[in-house]
Amino acid sequence: MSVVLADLAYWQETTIRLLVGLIAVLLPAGTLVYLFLFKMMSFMQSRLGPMEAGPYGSLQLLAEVGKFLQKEDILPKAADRLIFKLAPFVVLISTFLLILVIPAGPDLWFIDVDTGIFLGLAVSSISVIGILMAGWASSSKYSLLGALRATGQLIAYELPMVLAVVGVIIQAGTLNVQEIVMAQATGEIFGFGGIGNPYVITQFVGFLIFLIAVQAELTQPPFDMPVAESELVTGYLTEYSGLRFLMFFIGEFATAAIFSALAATLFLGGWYVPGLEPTDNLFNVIGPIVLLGKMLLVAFFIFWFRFTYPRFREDQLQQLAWKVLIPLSLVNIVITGVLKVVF
Amino acid sequence: MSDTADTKQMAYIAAQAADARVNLEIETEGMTLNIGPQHPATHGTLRIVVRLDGEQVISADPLMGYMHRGYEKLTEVRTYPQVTTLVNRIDWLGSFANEVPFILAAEQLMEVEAPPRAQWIRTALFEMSRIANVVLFLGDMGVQLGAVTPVFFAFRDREFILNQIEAVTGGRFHPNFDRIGGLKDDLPKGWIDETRGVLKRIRNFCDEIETLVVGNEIFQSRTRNIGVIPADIGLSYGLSGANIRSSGVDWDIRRDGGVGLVHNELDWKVWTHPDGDSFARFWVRLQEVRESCTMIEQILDGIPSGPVMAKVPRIIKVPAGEAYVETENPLGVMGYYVISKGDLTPFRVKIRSASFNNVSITPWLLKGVYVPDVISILASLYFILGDIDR
Amino acid sequence: MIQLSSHEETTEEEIEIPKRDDIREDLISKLKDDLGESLVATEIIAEVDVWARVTKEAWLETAQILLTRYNMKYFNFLSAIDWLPSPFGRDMDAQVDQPEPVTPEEMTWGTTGGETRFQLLARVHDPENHLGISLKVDLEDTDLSIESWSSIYPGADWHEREVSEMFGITFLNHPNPVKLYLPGDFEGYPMRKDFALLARRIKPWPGIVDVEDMPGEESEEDEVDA
Amino acid sequence: MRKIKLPGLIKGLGVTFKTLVRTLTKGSHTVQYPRVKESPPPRARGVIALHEENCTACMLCARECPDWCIYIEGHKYKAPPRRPGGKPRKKNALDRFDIDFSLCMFCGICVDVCPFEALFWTPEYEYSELKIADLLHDKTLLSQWMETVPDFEDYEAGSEAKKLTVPR
Repeated sequence: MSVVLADLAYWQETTIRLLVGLIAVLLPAGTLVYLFLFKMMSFMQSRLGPMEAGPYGSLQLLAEVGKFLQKEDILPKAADRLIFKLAPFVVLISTFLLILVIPAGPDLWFIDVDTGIFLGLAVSSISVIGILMAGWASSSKYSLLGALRATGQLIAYELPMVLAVVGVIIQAGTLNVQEIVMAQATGEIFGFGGIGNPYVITQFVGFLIFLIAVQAELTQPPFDMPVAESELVTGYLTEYSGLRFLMFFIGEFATAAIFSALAATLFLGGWYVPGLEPTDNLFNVIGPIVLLGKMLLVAFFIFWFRFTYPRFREDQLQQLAWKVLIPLSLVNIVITGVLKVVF
Repeated sequence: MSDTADTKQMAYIAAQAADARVNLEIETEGMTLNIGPQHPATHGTLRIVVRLDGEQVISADPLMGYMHRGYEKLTEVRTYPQVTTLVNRIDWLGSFANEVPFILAAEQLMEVEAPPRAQWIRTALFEMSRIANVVLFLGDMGVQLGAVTPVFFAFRDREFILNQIEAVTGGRFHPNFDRIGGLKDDLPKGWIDETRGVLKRIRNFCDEIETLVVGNEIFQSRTRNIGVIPADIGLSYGLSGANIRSSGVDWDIRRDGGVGLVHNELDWKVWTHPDGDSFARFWVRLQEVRESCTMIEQILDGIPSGPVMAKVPRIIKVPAGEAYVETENPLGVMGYYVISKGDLTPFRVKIRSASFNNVSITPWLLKGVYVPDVISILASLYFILGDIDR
Repeated sequence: MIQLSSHEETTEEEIEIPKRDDIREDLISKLKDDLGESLVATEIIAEVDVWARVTKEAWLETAQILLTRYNMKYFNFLSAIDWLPSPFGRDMDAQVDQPEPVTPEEMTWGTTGGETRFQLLARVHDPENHLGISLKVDLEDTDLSIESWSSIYPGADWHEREVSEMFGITFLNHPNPVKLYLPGDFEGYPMRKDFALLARRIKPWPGIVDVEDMPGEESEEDEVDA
Repeated sequence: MRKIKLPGLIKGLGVTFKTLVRTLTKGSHTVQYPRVKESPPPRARGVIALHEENCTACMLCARECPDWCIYIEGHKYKAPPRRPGGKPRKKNALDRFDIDFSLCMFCGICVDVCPFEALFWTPEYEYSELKIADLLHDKTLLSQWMETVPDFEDYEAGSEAKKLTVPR
């Protein structure tokens, strides 16, 4: 994008960046909601899901958004008004910041920083603050419990996620996301370079840990304790309605989309498809589509787990994180490091 | 219920109590959480006030009455045929089963007996209402633990059972089909064959649930050794049905002294489980659905021909006397203590509903568990609000 | 388990003999030994059910004995009966809001008889031998209180709370004597017979109307063609 | 062949995936209601139909109704004699027959007790109203439901029940 935008005025560039950013957040989020939440879930439950709005219910999302916009914006009397109103924005900000680091083609990116992946994982944690704000400000016990659970959970799962990525970083030898993609595109597995080196093969354990951690990070079942409907009503979302709830909702699914994209970028080769030269200008056109496809593949698994599994208990979740995932990812790092030195 | 598990539970409770004491000593303030009356997990309007320390329950106090409809009072002004329209709203998921014990009690007082064909069809419908009821439990338990899919499977397959019940009785939820001295009507043509097909679906559903829920390691870790009820305590609280059978008590009224239904002429098995935890309660119910399918299949093969109604007067006056009849309903033992004074209406009807007793153990059971387990224990006890509040 | 006596075995017409129920007879005779004077009345319907009425003082003791000596581990239910004939009847002719209460008929009692308006009714069960017994106890109008069973059968807790709010009977030594169903400030005892069922009072019975002659036409014949 | 024991987590995924494929290939179990309608069985208790000619305003249904939701008014009149020269017969005329479906709990007692075959169940179920007062169905509306009353079904083998016919 930087190349394309080189000879535009600053305000034009900013406007385009803003629009592309909005599309990049909302389009995958909408796709996920329609494709998985509406349709796949319905099919897995022997029903059709929304069918009335648009062909095959494809415009249902617009109807939903319209519905949320019409709803009364309820502010609990005892709520901390400022923080209550601010919380959804904080969650959304984290989502928007996260998209910055993911490249969609050899020249398509928002920012190109050398510590890209580090930045991405760091900003993804901002949402915890938003959730904690929401839970605290709602002045509801369910919200508070949900927010505290969310905090505990996100802290616990941030760690295995980062550690799982460390394996990739060691193998790629860089923190720059674009270069990680390039490393996968040009790499070879034990001398065979036909399909590049998507790290899902060499970093399979890391990929699994990353997926589980993402699942928990997104508070999707089986790790949905923070919103656990049957226990905490909807956790930190309990007191939210209308537009503010919609923002949380967008934040949730946009984050799901972006984390899937991140997983696709780190482990499945990102915008690259084997057989073509990675610097080919063609990728600036098909790159986003390839990335979207790979993202959907990862998201399919995330949502498949979501619709199949019951949830853990909070203590079981913590045990899984600290006793299984973190040791496992440490072992993974050690092995990766050793192999890196050997080969 | 083995001794070791019992001691474990006791030790667990003692440890929790000690923890709670320590925490109180260092003056952490507890929190009171109102679960209900409107809460996604209470399927109805049960309210549980739990006192929490962190996420651990110090004490739980269920409050009911949000749905009390005063059926015991209402029966006193309704004629015997009118009472069945009331009582099938007690446990609305297995409503035909609610009518049966009342009708049997009235029959016992009137000293009439339904003709064999009526008894067989009655038993078939009785078991079908059990399936309709428990199938929903099997799905609902998943949803309480956060798995959304099983409940849709349950609704999907329960529909077929309800269709079959509707084809005979005319009502999906409130059949009002049982009459003193027999049944309102006979089976429609083709029903038996259709029901066989439906039972296959139910068995298939049971298999699906077995892989999707029972076999799931997360489900097991959430339910095993959670909410353990020792047999003796369960009995003294009056727990019944699958709740007590999953504590290892081999007691099923259908087999042991049930009157008026033909279970004893069928070949079936009473399932028990030694553990007494949430998982056992789920597992026993799953097996019971399968067993019900077996029973209905045998009934379909063996329905005798004949009339479905004994000779009873058109205006029913039940002779003075008292009778208590209980049956093994989907939720547990349901009984009616009917006092008649020879009038058109009963003088007093005491409705002994299963859920009321089953839930009365919760203050004991919920001590020291975590909030998520409150939900899973309540779900595994399986109550219907109408059955608690009557 | 039932041992027929030699007298019955030799009788020709076995159908004529009233059925004997040795298990329940046995239970009652043992109870008589254990409770003595406290056992006021008993009744057996052969192979169906058995009732016993005890004195108020022996209420708690009866539960203890049944639990420990007769293996009646299973608590079935506990309730009460108001034997007052309803002053309102079936409320079928309630045309006005507050009709004069009908003079109550004489009070009659059911199985095992009775002496007072309120009786407590409880049932316990032996889950191994499949034998249940219904127990009754008289409660004087002047003193509607009785020992709580909840120390022996914890399950009686809720049942007693229900009875206490519905009939106004006090249970002594109850661990948590608060209302179960009704709101805390509810007045009156709904299950008592003299508590009017308002749902039946606020609306006239549609069945009260009868088909009558048009005004001006006198009725000549009684029969009506279908 | 020895079956490899898969973890339950993975087998569970199989169940949902199978259902996904089945729904995609064989269609769903649900129907799109206002466009596709399921037909309830003939015995289904949807709404009560009144065969007005048979009703004698005997009040039995109104009296047996547990909810008190049937309102009947009638009067007596003298019908012309059957045979010339005979006495005029006295008959009941039905002035009003209302069923309040907002109160009705669909128990079917009125249909059962009717001695003159004037009341019937029909499986028709689409009669919801926006105002609760509109659920009071009067004589005319109840008679219109008569068209939707299906014939009684045959009985299953071994039955001794007599099949009734619906008066048309």
